[in-house]
Amino acid sequence: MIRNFLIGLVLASFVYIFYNLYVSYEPKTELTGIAAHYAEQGAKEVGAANLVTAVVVTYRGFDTMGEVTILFLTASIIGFFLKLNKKDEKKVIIHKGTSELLVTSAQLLVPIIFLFGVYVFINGHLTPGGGFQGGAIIASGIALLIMANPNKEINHHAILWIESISGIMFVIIGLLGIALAGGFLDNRFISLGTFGDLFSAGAIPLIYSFIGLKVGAEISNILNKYQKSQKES
Amino acid sequence: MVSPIYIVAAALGVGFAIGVLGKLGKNFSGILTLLTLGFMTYVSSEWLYAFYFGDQVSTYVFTAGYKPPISINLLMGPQEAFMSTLINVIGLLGGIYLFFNFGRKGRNAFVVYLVFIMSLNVVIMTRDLFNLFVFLEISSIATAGLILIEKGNRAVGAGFKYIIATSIISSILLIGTIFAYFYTGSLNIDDLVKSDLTTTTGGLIAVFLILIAAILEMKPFPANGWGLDVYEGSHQGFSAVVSAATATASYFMLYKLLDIAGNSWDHYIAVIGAVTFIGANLLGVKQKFARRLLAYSSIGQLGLLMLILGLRTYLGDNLNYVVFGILLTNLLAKTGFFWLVGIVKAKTLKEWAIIRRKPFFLFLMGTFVFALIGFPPFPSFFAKWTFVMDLAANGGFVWIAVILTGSFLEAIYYFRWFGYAVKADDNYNFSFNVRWHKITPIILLTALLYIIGYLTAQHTELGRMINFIPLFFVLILFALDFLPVFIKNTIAIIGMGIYFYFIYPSLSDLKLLFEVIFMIGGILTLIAGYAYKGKRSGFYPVAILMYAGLTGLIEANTTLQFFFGWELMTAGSYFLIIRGKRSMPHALSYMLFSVAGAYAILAGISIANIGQLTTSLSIFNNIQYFPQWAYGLLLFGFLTKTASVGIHIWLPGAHGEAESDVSPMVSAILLKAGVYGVILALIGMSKSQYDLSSLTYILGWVGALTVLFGNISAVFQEDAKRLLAYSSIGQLGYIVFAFAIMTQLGWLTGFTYVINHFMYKAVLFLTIGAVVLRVGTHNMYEMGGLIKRMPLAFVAVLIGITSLSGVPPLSGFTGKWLFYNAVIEKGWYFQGVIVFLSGGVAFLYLFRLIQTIFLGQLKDNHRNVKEISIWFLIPIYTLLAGLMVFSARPQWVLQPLGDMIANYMPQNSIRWDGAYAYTAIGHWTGSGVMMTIGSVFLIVFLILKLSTRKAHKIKQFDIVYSGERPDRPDTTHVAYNMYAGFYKAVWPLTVPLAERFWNWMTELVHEAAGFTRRIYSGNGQAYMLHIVLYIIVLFFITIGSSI
Amino acid sequence: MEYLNLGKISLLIGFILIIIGFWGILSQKNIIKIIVSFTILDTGINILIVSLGYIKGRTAPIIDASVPQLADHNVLNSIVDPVPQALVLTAIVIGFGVTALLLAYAMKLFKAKRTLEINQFNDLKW
Amino acid sequence: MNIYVKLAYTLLGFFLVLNWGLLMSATLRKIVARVAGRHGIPFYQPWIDLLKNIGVRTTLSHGFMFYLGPVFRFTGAVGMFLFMPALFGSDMWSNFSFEGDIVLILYFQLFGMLGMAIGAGEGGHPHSAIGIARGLAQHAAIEIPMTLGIISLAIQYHTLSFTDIVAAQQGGIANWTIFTNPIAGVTLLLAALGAMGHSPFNLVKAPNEIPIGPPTEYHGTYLGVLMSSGVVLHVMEAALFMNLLFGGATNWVEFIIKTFLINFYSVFVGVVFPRFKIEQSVVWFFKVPMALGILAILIYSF
Repeated sequence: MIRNFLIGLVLASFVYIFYNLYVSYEPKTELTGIAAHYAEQGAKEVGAANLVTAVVVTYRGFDTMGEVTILFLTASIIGFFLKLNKKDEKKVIIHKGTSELLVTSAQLLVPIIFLFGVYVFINGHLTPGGGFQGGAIIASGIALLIMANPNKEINHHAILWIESISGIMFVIIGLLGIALAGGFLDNRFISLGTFGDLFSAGAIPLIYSFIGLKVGAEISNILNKYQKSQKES
Repeated sequence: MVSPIYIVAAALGVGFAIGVLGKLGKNFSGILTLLTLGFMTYVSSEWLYAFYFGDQVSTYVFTAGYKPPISINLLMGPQEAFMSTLINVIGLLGGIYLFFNFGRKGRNAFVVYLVFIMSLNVVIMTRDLFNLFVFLEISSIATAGLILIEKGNRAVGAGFKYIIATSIISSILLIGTIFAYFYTGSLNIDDLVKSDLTTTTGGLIAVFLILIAAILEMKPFPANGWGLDVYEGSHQGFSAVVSAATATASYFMLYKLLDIAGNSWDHYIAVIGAVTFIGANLLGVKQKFARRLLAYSSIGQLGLLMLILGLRTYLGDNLNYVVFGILLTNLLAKTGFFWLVGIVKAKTLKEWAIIRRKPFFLFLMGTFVFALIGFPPFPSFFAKWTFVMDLAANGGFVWIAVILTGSFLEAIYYFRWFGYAVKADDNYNFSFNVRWHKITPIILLTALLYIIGYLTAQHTELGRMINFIPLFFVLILFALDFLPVFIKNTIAIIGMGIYFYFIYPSLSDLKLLFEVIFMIGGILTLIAGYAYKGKRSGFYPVAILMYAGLTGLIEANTTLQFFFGWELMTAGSYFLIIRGKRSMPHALSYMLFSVAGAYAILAGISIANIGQLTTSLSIFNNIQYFPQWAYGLLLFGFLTKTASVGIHIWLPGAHGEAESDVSPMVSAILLKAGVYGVILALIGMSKSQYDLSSLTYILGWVGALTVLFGNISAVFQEDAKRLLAYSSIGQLGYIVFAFAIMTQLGWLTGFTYVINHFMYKAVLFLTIGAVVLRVGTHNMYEMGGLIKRMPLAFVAVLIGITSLSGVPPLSGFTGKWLFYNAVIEKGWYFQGVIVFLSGGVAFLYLFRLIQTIFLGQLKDNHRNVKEISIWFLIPIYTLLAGLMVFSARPQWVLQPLGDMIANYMPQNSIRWDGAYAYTAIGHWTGSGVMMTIGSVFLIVFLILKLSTRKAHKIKQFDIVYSGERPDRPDTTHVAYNMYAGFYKAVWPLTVPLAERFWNWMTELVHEAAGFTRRIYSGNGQAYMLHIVLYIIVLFFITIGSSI
Repeated sequence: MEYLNLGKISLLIGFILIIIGFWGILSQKNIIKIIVSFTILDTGINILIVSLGYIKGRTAPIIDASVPQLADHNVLNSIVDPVPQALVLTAIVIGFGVTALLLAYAMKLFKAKRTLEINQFNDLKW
Repeated sequence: MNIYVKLAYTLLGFFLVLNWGLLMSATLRKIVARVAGRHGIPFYQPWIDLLKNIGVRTTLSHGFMFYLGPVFRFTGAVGMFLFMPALFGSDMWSNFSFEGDIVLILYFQLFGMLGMAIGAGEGGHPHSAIGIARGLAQHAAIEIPMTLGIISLAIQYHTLSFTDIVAAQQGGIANWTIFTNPIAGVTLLLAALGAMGHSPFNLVKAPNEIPIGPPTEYHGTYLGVLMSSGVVLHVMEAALFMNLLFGGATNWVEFIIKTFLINFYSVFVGVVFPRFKIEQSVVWFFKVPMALGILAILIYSF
């Protein structure tokens, strides 16, 4: 009873706080602060048509490195959290087959989904999308695979290698930024190229590709762990 | 200089690489991780070194090649370097400690740990709000993962609570961040600080949300159940890292973000910190489990840090010194403590008795306990000192009270715990094993604690003046602890002798008198130590520690030196007292009263310090502000050591249960430290321009009542050493009363008692202690007739009690005579009457002491006991010789003393004419009386001798007994409840009101803690409710009204 | 529609989702439901972030030829704020990470006590 | 004055006091006996007892402290005599009072008591210990009115010296302290009842239950020494109150009359009142005597 009352009180108070925020909110009419700088100088400085990508990969690249780390961290934690003991590892659980429709469409769609994912992160500096989105799309393909065939063993080692190598490459590119350009994660150590081209915006496509691979691998890894954890007794 | 960005790059690079390289083996991953942590430590410590020993200036690190706020930047300044070095060092040592725990979980655990430490580094260094959020999340997720290296469901539950709680907090932070960005157009913290964010309602709420999130990260009481569970539930190796490294990062995050709101939040932060500090420590008092206790303590430390941060305006430039001192100590000691818990694996505090199976571990634990409570020579001692001094200088008296109260609560549970470790029954069948990788980090931390403590002292002008030589001597004795007692005793005596020889020329008057009591008394009581066999492990370092403190008191020229000596003395005496067989509870209450007293002294000094240009001890003579409070607090502090009535309850047990040669040390010698303090305060009061007579009047009554109480209680003791202990209370009452009179005569009386009590109480305690060693019991009714077996001991006690009772011609009468004159001259008749009446009561217990032990019927089981050890007899008879000289020639001592006192008390109220003393109302000659009585005694003795030649001794049972022989000595010996009749008359005076009061207070604290801690129901959802309620309450308190 | 421009509406929706999220977190007993409530809360915050970057009548911050103004490189006056969009990306990823972890925890908790009632997991208290 | 002459006079004075003490104790015992309807002892009985006791050859001892007990006791008695001026205004009979003042006497009373107590204790007889325990308890209670009264006097005369106090009381009965400071006087007289050790305050030696108390084990010469110290102490206790309250004595006749009357007063009270138990006597001193004593100081402290 007291608990419900307190919850009510909390929610009412939050409503009050948010109401105040809402009332004091004046919709923006023009860009201010750093946003204005990005809008005016972003294309020139970074060379990416997609300004969000410019912000994500370069200006706030350090954040992005943190994001990648979070995914990596989660995958690692789940890795040892849901780790199976040796007995369970060898156990084989045969699931019932799933519907024919799913199996067939998976066979058809998964390569396309993978391709699409790659497209999304390679073109991250030009069009909506990027490494995270691309990676997520790839992982959704893996998810589809697992759903279509619950007994499928994902190649664990491949995921690991992709994840590891792309992560290291991300860091190395970041360090190259220090060595060859203005600072950590500076994309300008590769020439910016022609604005709007696929191979433009310096290291951004490179970075985004590695991010895409890494994110895809990590999410797949997590999915893999969840799948395997069913064996736990 | 290696750029700090390499800390991130190295950690991530290695972390990602281990994914593949980990195939080479777990140990390979582990070593790679440790190397990386080592590299990170190297980078940050290189910066730290450059800041402190070079002229390095703060450096910004830009990412992506753009200047902030366009891109994210990191700042490496002195504070950042310090904090990140701390984190990395703890991280590295923690990595070593947890090496195999991680290993069992596979290489991923190493990766998570590495990333965890890295993220804390970034939290410290980053100057971008959103980046802060991201890396805070990384650290939270990593924490939630690392909790799981501990097996079992408890860790899983704790981790879950942790992650949902931190998710809520980070949601709040995120909402605040995005609105802050919306209103300012920047995410850079420096920009936000410069902006006028708080002028708009929305901005105000955004700032509130950001700050409340930062505050909640500091686990404020009571919205911190999740934090407690993390400390308790996760592996202790990791709890240590959370307690140290995460706390450091959280503190620094709050420190950075606080600037956004300017100074307007300082007050709230201080209050939140205060509530947390006191609340957590209060609940700790009730705690029985070691892990949970440390959890409460860790929360308490966070509260203290918040408190300090909130009070930064009081501290000014000293903020960093204080924070570093407290943070360093807590970090190192708490980490070590957690790791110790991880090794010892005893669940309840009582089970910690097993730790003393390995004495070195006890030493480590002791180091941590004393460091956490803020004893010298650890950094927190100096930090706390500076903190309190600065607070007082700016009028923050309430805050001083808060800090000292919280610290006191903390002392309660730490010393109780430590007491269990030293003395609780160890009858457990489990034991603990030690592996090198677990103990090495702890040893390193301990060494760091001592080294940094020393460096902290050297950091300030005042600290550099402290004499560390006695402390080094103590450390040497620690190192030599494996030697047999004979050698160590000789080393200790020679060491003290040499020290006294060198210090002697520099002292005079008051200082000389007390130094003689401390040092010569110390050497004499140490001689008795030769009677012990074996190693007497741990005795010499702590005994010398006490004497180091005592001599430190004497040598002190500044208030800091004085307090330093005072605390060392307290620590040393605590260890001495707790050595007794049943001393555990008494040592605890001794320590608690001592700590409370020390805090009162600290507060008193801080008030005295206000407006002073000097830090010398002479500020006591010239207290400018609130002199009543300053002197009152100082006196209260000193009176805890002299065991005045009401705050005496620690003494009987502490002195009574101590070892035979420790009792005289702590009674005859140690109590004089309190007297020395009282004298210093009173000298100050005599020179003060204010009228402080009401204070001395109260002091006089306290002294008088102490005499009455001590003496009456002593009468009804069955335990010989407790009897002497109560007698000490009474005697100290005389001394306090005499000094409170504040006249030349009064002080002369006081000094006479100081000297007398030193000699006869040392004699009595040494003798009785030696007798106890022989007969194996403290209970007087189990002894009797020992005069036949140990006549030399009997003579010593006879002279001792005659002197104590004040019967002429021995020196006790000197004190009584002076007393009468002083009291009548002063006009304190009623107090005086109470004191004199108590003198009559003293006869009862003194007679009981000698009658029931030495006279009456010898017990069957004592028929073959030997005379007390020669090693006790040597100091006893040396002191007796001194006593006799003082009795026969009191003028030798009293005349120079009178001249000395004339410096402070100019009334020339006693006149000496050779051996004759004259006051306005009386006259007396010590030598003459001695001569007269001696001659009469001799003549009568000779006459009797002539008339009863050849008197031969008859057997024990040949007494007039209704024509029968008594069958057993036990039934014929009048000893048990000897003063039953007197008890019927005076029992109302023996009601232990003080004990009841303190018991009641203890109950109150425990009940309060027991009631309050029910909020920690263990339900994660309830904890989330606490968090949001906390936010709401704080919202309405802070900015709710201004919207 | 002066009072209800798109920014305000989405802001409001964000707030409502946040409140719902809090309600779920505080009152639901089932751990899975609590986790779902967390995702609702996260979604609310994400909507909040995006809506704060919204400027009426402007286009996405991608410079291509499809919008005339952008082609003229008059970028400043034609796009919405790119920063919140970048931030929201990060926030989503973090939300994903936390949720994944929470689910793993939920699995372990269920294995431990065969229940998902949150008030059953109070081994550590007082 | 030559120290040897002084010593000779002092010895003579002591001899006088000893004999007067013996005579007085015989007289008082006779009075008590007559009140009880008995015939009582002849007045020379104490001399006979003393000579008999000393004459009996004793060869037994419980140990050296037992042996020293009577020595302490006798030294205490002699000291009491020595440190108090016997006659006022006489250099010859002032004894060694220049060596100390009232405080010395107050504490010196205990010298004999303590030594005796310890000596008796070595005898190992339970009655000794019981008697001493009672005696000490009662003494602690007597201290209250005693100290209060003496402090009141000290305030009144602003001295602690016997000679000065007696000097201040010269010049007529009206100058005696008992009239100039009656409250303190009464207080001290009540204390005197206890100090003299007659009934109702004679539980220390309570003849019925613990025959003669502390000296139970003493016999022969020891008892003789104890007896002589006892009579001397009786006289000197009386002399103490005489000096404090009744103007002292300027010649031996006055000394004898006054000490006799003071002793008679305490015996008189003892004849009338039965013996107190120890807790009763202690509590008794906490009541009226203490109240009076406080009053005696109060009137001088304002």
